Amino acid sequence: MLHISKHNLLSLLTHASSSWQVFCPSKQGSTVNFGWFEGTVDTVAIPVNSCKGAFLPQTEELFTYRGTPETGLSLTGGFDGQKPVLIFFARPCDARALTLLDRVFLEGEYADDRYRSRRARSVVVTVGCKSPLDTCFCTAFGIGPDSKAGSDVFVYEDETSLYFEPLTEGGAGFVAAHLAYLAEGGTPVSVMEELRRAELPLAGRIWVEGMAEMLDSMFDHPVWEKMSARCRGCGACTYLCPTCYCFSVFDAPRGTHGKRYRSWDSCQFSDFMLMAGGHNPRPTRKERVRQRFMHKFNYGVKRQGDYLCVGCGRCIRACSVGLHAASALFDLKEAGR
Amino acid sequence: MNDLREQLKEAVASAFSQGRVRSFVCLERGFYPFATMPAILHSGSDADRVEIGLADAPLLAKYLLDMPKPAGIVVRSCDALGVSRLIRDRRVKREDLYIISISCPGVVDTAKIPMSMHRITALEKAGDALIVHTALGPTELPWSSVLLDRCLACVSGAASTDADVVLDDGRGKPPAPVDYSEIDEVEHMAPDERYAMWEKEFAKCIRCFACRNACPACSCRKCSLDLPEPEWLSRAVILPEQFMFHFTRAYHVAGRCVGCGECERACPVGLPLMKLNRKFTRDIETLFGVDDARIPRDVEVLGTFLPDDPEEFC
Amino acid sequence: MKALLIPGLARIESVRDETAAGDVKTFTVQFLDEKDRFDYMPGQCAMLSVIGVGECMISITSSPTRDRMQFSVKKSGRVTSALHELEAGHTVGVRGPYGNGFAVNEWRNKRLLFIAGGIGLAPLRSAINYCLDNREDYGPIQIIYGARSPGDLCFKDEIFKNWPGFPETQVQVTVDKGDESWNGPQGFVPSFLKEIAPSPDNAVAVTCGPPIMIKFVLQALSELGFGDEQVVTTLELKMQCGVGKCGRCNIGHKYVCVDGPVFTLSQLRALPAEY
Amino acid sequence: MSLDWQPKIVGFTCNWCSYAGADLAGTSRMSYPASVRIIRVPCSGRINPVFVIRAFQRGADGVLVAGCHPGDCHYSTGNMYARRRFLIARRFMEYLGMDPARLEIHWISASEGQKFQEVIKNMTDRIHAMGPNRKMREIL
Repeated sequence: MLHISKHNLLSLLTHASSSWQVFCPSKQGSTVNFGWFEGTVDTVAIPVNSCKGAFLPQTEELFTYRGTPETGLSLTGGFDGQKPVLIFFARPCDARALTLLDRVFLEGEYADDRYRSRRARSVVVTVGCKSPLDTCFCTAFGIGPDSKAGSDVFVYEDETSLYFEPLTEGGAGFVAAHLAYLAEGGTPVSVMEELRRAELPLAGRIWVEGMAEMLDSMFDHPVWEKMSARCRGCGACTYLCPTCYCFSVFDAPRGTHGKRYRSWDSCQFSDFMLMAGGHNPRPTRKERVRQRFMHKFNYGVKRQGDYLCVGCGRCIRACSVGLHAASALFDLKEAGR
Repeated sequence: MNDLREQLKEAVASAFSQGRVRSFVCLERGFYPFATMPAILHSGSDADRVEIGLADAPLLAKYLLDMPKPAGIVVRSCDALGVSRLIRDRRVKREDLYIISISCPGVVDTAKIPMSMHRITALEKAGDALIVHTALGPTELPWSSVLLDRCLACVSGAASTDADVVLDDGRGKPPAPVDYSEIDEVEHMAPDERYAMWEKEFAKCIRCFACRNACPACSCRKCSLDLPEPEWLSRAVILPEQFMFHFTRAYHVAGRCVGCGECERACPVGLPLMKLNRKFTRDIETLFGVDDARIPRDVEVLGTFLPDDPEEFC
Repeated sequence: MKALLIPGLARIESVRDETAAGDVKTFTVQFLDEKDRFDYMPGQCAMLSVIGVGECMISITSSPTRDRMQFSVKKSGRVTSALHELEAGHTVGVRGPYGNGFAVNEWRNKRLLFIAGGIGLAPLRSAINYCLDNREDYGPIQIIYGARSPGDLCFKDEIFKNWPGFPETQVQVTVDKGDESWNGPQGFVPSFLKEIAPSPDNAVAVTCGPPIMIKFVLQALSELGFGDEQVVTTLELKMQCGVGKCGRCNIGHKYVCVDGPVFTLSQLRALPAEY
Repeated sequence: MSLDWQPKIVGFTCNWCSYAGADLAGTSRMSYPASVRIIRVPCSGRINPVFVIRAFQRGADGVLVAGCHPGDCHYSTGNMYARRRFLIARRFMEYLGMDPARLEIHWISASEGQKFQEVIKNMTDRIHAMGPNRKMREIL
């Protein structure tokens, strides 16, 4: 297998960044976050945010306009010619989450042109998870430390080196373009074995089998009231979630010109569904928390054919009051018995 | 510690049985058995769920806003300041509250337990140490090395006296003065360096409003930042708007921040929000001769003035 | 590939005040660039932009059988208020068509009952004109319409002059409270409907209006013997994208923007009551 | 920076003193740089420091806040509150990395047309020397 010494990783990425937009984890102040490569990379920590921002940026311009409705308008806002995206060091949960986002943005009658153009030529390099955190429960969703779904290259990490296993044509292309940095030989057998054996401490407590069907009859269950009582109504869980994708569209007028943007939005915000006339179908935190988890564990299954959760545990780390996918799955299971 | 918990359970149960409260906010065991989370109780029979909160204990004051009154609350001294804040901001009435104050030895921040010690099964305080139980056996860490940042500027570990029931086991953490050296560091930077530092920090902000929603001084029913019109803050998460947001948030709580640090604890991306809040706190203390600006007062620092306030403008 | 969220620019050809209070206006628009023009079916919607203010989802009130696209808009929020400020010759953005529209092909040879309140006639108007323009394909058409006051009635030319002139077409209008000029029926739409008591035989009932009206109309229809499959309504929820991506307008796992806005009552009964 | 670059200064002036002072400068034909755009507010106590940030965001190179002299407020004490606020707000802006020289606060009475003229002249010169503000600035 082709491999690279960890010392040389930075030079590989620096080289890669001339023809790719590299999205990787790096230390930012007190945390490790995914972001565009700026000369540093952190291959150890699991970033607090997900890599969805590489394809669905938190804020992006849809167009710039000049003029006014009264005097006439012109819109400009082409979107092309960008370098392809390289996700460098997704985790198996991240890679799998991208395949779920693909179902939302690429399938059906309306594909999203911006998402598609970023995603089309992207390469996702995923590293096997040797030390899952206390918050990891990907195995509940059929993912594991060595899962390859959604990845173009899979990387095995031992003490000194990273071993590259290309999985797709795109992945092979990426590896081929960086042969100068890679040495031939060796198979990280023990790492492979370690990944197969890696245990997730939460695995025994989380159970999703039959959850979607069970929730069909739980829309009016009192458990939602109980779960949502502690919710603070912020959007941390949704913004850091690798499979949440809701957005809003808004204008920023500046006299006779301006922009239209789209930005992430969160179903946990009170005005998410507030209509012009003042009607709000989800007026309290109960409805909003229910929407979040029903979307993940019931609506998503009906619409996208799978749970919209990959067990990455980011909401567990994000929530300051312990209301997250794992606690929800646990509470719902108890309530649905 | 257990004694305190037993006393607390009893006090909560009797608040219900005496008809003093219709609801009670306290901590209960979280999804992770060693951490706690907020619980809103509606009957005395739930009092068994009450926990003291050794680790990752959220502050509870703000839950009072939406609870059926009269409402009960269990507070540590830092949380008591938040309650006091809400009372002075006329969000809740003191006579609608039933306050049980407890002493507090500090609260563990599980994020400060080294990664290598994960797979925690239980946490235990033993004297000046935290014992972390994992599958591999117990490890001792110095108590002071694992406390939440807010405990490092503890207003008082003793139970607050403005309470209907005071439960103090005498093991409260000694108060610690606010350490302003972090503020000094920032002030000593060159302006461009300072700007670059904040730019980098604010670039991480995802605008989830966890800080605002956790803050006992941010208690408006409808935040002006959520209004589409006038648009004080656009939804665009771009740097100028990040400065706008963080300036507005910090300025809005200037003179009212109780220093509880719950904003910083709630921030999922680790922004040093107290570095912003404390800058105001310190300037208010030095410019207006206020002693410990964290303590809520009947008259807001920025809701009043003195004729001989410093005159820098001409 | 067509950009998903970018509107085409259109010129407002005319603006017509529908109501005495001026809170409902009908805008006739023409795309500036032929490539932005789109075909649509009755009951479908489009995202209407006042560039610099925002977008909102508005049902297309014109029938595809007529040559100009029209939107009737009630002034209620930020965008619709801005739209009301615009005049003929001004520019708006339009993208669409969105939503499923009415199943006009399944309605062939059936008796059609349209029940609308206030601005709720706007989406039905598209279907009504479509069916009238293909008159021979459909059975008798009965239109029951109500508004708060005579001044609040929309499309007066059509309800009083044009539509009743078609064969086998009946228009019955009520107002909650009349004035000195009004000598027609008074009362709420649901009770008016019960008085008229149309037969459910081989009929489809299509209703749109304020939520409270819809609620009681649905009750009245089932009292009259209409089955859930025979009753059709069109819904409105907050929308940002119109294409099932922004995650906002869902009722259960259905999105109003792509799976609706038109639902049969039996479809609605299978969904959580969160709208 | 081009040679003929002129700074943009947003001046928030209170209705009763400073705006009148600016007016007096005008009617007395005292010339001052056209760099200043005046926004009249009822009282310096109305000026939320957030306005200042917004001005910088939307292209101001300098911001002037002006009100009645302490003791002379039309509403008796509005400017005293403003003084407290801007004492801390300006320090905070500096803490975030803004150059405090870009925000000036002055007490200008209705009779001080000349003072208004001097303030604008001096401020324009200083900011001209500093160059355009790029911090917190929106590119749109």
